[in-house]
Amino acid sequence: MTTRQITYLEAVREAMSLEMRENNDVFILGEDIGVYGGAFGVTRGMIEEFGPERVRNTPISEAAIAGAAIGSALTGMRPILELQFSDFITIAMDQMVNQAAKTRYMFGGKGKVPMVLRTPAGSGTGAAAQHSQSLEAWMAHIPGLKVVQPSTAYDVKGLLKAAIDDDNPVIFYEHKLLYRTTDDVPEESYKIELGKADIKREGTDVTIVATAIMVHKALEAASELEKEGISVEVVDPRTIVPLDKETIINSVKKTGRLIVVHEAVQRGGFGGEIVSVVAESEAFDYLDAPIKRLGGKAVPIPYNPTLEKAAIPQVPDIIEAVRETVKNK
Amino acid sequence: MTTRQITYLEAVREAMSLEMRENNDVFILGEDIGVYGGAFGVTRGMIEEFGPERVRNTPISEAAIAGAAIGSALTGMRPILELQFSDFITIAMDQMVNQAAKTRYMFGGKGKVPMVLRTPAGSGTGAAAQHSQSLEAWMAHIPGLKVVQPSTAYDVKGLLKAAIDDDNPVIFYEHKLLYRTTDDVPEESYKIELGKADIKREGTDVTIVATAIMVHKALEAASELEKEGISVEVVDPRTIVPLDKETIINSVKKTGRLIVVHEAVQRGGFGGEIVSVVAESEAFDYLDAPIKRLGGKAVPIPYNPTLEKAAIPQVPDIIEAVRETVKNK
Amino acid sequence: MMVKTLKLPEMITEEKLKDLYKEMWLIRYFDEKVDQFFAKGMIHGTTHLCVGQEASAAGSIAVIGRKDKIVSTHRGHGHCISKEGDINKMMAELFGRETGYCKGKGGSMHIADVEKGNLGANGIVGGGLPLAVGAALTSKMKKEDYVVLCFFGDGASNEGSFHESVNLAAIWDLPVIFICENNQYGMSGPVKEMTRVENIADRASSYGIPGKVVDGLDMIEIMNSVHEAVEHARDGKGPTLIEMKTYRWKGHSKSDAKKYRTREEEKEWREKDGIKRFKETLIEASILTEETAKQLQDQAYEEIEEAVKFAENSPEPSLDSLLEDVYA
Amino acid sequence: MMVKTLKLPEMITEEKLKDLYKEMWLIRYFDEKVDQFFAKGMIHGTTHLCVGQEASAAGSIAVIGRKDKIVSTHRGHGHCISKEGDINKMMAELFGRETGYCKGKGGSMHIADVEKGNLGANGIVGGGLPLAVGAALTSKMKKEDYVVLCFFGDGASNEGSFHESVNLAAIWDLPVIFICENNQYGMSGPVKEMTRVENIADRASSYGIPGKVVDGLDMIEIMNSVHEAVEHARDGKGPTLIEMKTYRWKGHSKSDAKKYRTREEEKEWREKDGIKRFKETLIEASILTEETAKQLQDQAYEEIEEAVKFAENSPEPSLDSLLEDVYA
Ligand SMILES: Cc1ncc(C[n+]2csc(CCOP(=O)(O)OP(=O)(O)O)c2C)c(N)n1
Ligand SMILES: Cc1ncc(C[n+]2csc(CCOP(=O)(O)OP(=O)(O)O)c2C)c(N)n1
Ligand SMILES: [Mg+2]
Ligand SMILES: [Mg+2]
Repeated sequence: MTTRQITYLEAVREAMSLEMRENNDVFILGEDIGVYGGAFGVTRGMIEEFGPERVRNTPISEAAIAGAAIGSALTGMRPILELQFSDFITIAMDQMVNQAAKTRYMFGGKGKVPMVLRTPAGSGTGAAAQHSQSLEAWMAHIPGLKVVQPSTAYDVKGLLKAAIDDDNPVIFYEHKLLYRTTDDVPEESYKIELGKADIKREGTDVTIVATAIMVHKALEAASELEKEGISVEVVDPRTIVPLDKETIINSVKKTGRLIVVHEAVQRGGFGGEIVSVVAESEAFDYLDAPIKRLGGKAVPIPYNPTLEKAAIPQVPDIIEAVRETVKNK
Repeated sequence: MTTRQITYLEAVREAMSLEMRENNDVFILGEDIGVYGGAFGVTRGMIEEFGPERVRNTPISEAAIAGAAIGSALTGMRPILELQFSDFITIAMDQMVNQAAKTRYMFGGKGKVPMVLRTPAGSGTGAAAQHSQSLEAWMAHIPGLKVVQPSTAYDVKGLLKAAIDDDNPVIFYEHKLLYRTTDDVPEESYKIELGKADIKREGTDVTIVATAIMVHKALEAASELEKEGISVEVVDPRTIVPLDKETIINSVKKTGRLIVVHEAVQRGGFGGEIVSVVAESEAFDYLDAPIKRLGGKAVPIPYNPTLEKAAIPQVPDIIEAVRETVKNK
Repeated sequence: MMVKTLKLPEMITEEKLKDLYKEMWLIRYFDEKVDQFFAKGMIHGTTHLCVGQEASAAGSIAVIGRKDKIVSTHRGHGHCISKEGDINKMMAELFGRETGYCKGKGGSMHIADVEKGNLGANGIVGGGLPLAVGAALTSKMKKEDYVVLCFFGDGASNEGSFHESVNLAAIWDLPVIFICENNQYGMSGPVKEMTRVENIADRASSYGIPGKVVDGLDMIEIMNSVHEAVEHARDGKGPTLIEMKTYRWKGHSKSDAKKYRTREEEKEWREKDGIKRFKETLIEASILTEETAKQLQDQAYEEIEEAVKFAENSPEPSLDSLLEDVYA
Repeated sequence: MMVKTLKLPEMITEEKLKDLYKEMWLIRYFDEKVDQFFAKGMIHGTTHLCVGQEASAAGSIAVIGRKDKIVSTHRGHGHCISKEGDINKMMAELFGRETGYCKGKGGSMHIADVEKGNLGANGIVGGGLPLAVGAALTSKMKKEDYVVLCFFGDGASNEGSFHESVNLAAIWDLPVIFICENNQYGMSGPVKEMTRVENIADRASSYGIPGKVVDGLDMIEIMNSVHEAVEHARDGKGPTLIEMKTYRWKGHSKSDAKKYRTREEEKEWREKDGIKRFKETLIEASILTEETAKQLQDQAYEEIEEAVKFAENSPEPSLDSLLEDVYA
């Protein structure tokens, strides 16, 4: 396989383009995805290659465009819906939760909804409270949906292919601050199975389960902590539904300590699920210290950049949490 | 205080009526709440007493009626919004989450949104996947909202008064199957502070934290288990935001064992939060057994009554979970 | 045989007209039966009956073909029957049985027949409209040349999803026919209090598409209007909004004291019964006699009785099935 | 002094016209300044500038009073300034300072001035319309007799919230004036491709309320139209939908190559500049001279410069403030 460095953003585009070249049923719809290239430029150039029928600019009608994706999926297409900011799922919620997620079950196993809802999430761009949320926990709570949170360009490409190939509605969260990060990515198409965690760094003293951008912060913290002789294992679930419990539990059994880090508000965040999965498992008996969660503060994301950063976990917070967790090692 | 037996449903109505008699700023709006009396009959008779200006029948427009409540609250009213089924929050989600919850913070501490969104939740009526959900975890994840889940008529009356008096948006979940249950309720107005758990039964061997209808199932299980010599403490948080961590943690420190039970789907449910709060606290060191959660299965709520019951925790499930938890007592 | 005396779309033969007459009785008897079972507590949950509204379902669906699709509502038994629905599977579903359309998992509000082009009832008012747009998009993108009939109520026309969906279908010239079954009320909210417009169909002008008001109890008018809209859609000219003025004879759902309307009003509408009217039209056109009419009606009754037996004799779903069918 | 030569609502005095002229420059200079700061990376986040659209903000708000309220949008600096907004606090907010309208927590998209009746900009397209309905409901229920001007864009008119809100305001006869600032595009989507109607105002007919199309660069027409709608609302007759045809000179937000429109089109619209036109009208009516016009413009410039200084010299919010203001 030939690999080269491309950005996370380019990986999204490349994965979509490869699938669209292969399969006529795959198309994209969303606001301003045409000549504008989407709010973050992800689809730039795609309307030129695929035309306006397959790269469909929509009105600002999140409920209808979600429904249009679902209805088209139910009748044989494989739509990719670009939702301009993940916060706007609030408007498409009925369609995604009461329709897409439940259709197959309600129909007694008939019909399927092979669609991907791609959407940028997270804070860090100064867009404030209504454009910076991390609401993946909502979606993970809903049976019938799958939820993906890639942290690297390599993962993006393989996971997005898997999401498009999947016969179920998949919510694919892209972190805005990761769009410009680069990684070695093969030119060819490849697939990363949904539900397989990736150990992004091996270690022996403590397990950090981190998602999306927090994977990078955890890795940074781990490098720092290595200097202090603390060996951190960083597990990236990559998909929170399905969740690779086995990899997480095995890691905790090995290290005896667990810290869960996500950007989403800690209260009611998916971290609670991960903590519980471990606390309920055989890994409970291996725990040498209380589990810790690091998540967003219980505040809407503020505009001021200093406050904005303070609202979510940062590298020093992770370092401190690790130090405390391993202190009686 | 004179008390008498009234139903949970009557307690809702009585609390609203008392407040509406006291304060002209309080009014109700919602679908079919007029002569029809609301889908569950909660407002029956109220339009006759308060007239159509204060008991406002609305079109089927969940986003606009939520926004109308918020906008009126922001300008001096104290609306109570009846959302016909809690599943329909999916349509009002943007207004509740991006507007009501965040307005004050985004405005830098100016403006307030004193409103209550009352809504029936839960399964058991055969209304299937789109009318039976328990989505309180979504709301609890959002800073700026408060979330109440009363389990008895007595609690309903006091908590609803507190919710109406509160200067913040409060989501008030009523469980459909509890509407017909009765309790001793004082005639006078009284208030139960939001954020105070209630120990519904004292015990020494295991703590069950249960919400809404699960409080009753836990109490039933506790009575059964008493016969086996197992002493169960049942803690009812009553409000999940704010959460009375102290009462929960103290109970676990006393019993050394924790089971969390809710009807909502276990995956990503609020149970994870409660588990984490305990696992992160000093109670961790008191734990003599792994924590357990009992929540809804990861399925949409099915129609068939047998399947419907099987989709959520039942008394035998709780009994079994307790037995397992205390087995090495 | 083509129908001479009545102006009707070509595909509506005399045989079809007779079938339709029987179909209307199937719908009525089906829902009457369901009503009884609910009253007796023999069926769980809730249901929304379309007794009185048979014409809008039967007449609309009569003019589309097998490959065409429909999107239905919570009041959807009629739509399902008209779209070649299997009444055995429907009744079994209401009984929560394994042989039901949804294996007992969906109930009244989620009956669907994807293979036959019925994309399902919907428990969410206004929830089906966006889905219909999507189904029509597939037709266009895959050049499958089918149209989608999207049913919804007067109440639903005040949901945001109505607005977004009709607009989207309009700008993309999608082959959807939006059919508003205006039965004068939501659950209890009178359409006259819930909007300031005379006709829901007037809203078509907001989307630059044709709007038509149709007597929802007149089968002939229904068939012709929907047919015209279907042709318009097949020509690539996009959606039409058709409003059918009709009335539900029963309460909104299981328990409804109907305090929001008068008994006189109910009586007036009942007198306009769409089935009776269709019968008279067919007899006048010498397509039916009183006798054949009676036979068709009786056959319908028999078939519903059979469906009940089928349902009653069907097994309950296995407990294992609870966890199945969540993901494809 | 009352204005003789121009047909205008009574409250619009000559002094007010001069103030308005200056106000338009305040808006323009404010947003030009913000544009520069963004380009230099001196302001964080994003912003939506209303350069070119000054008239619809200034003209509309000119005809309401202090107790009346407005609901604004993401493109809201003009509305805020016109509703007696404090440009110091606005600029400080954009700089994320403690002295800003939102103590640095809101930024451009959340500036509000609840005391002055500005219920806030909104980051959600269409998010403000339901809130405006609620504010108008308070006016009616408490008999406070204020009206609410609810601004939104052409793009927002395709959101479900538009439909639900206008309908609700209509059936309750609420005193809201829905003002669609049609600047021809959403972020990039041309209104002509996103709807099939000629005018957004035509949608008024779906709600049984008056709809008006207004030249959004003509201050006189704007004031008269909004005034008429306000009177209508104060008379208890309910909402009006007014569409103002206008144009944004700048890109949608921070980074926009404007590939979706031509430079010729931009030029044409710029030539129709609402400020220039208003100046000409006022000079013709002998209310302004070139000289006084220049003075007012310069004063506006000065005030913006002062606002920048104020902002730059203001402190950052304390870290403690992060956790404050979530709950009342
Ligand atoms: C989003 C949503 N809101 C409310 C309801 C509750 N509900 C079910 S049917 C109904 C009335 C619908 O009226 P209409 O659209 O006119 O259909 P009809 O029942 O008259 O056939 C209501 C309010 C619902 N199911 N979904
Ligand atoms: C619900 C929602 N969808 C999409 C966006 C992203 N967005 C911000 S402004 C905008 C365009 C809005 O167009 P219009 O209403 O015409 O206002 P304009 O920007 O032209 O003033 C879009 C798509 C948003 N903020 N909210
Ligand atoms: Mg109706
Ligand atoms: Mg615009």
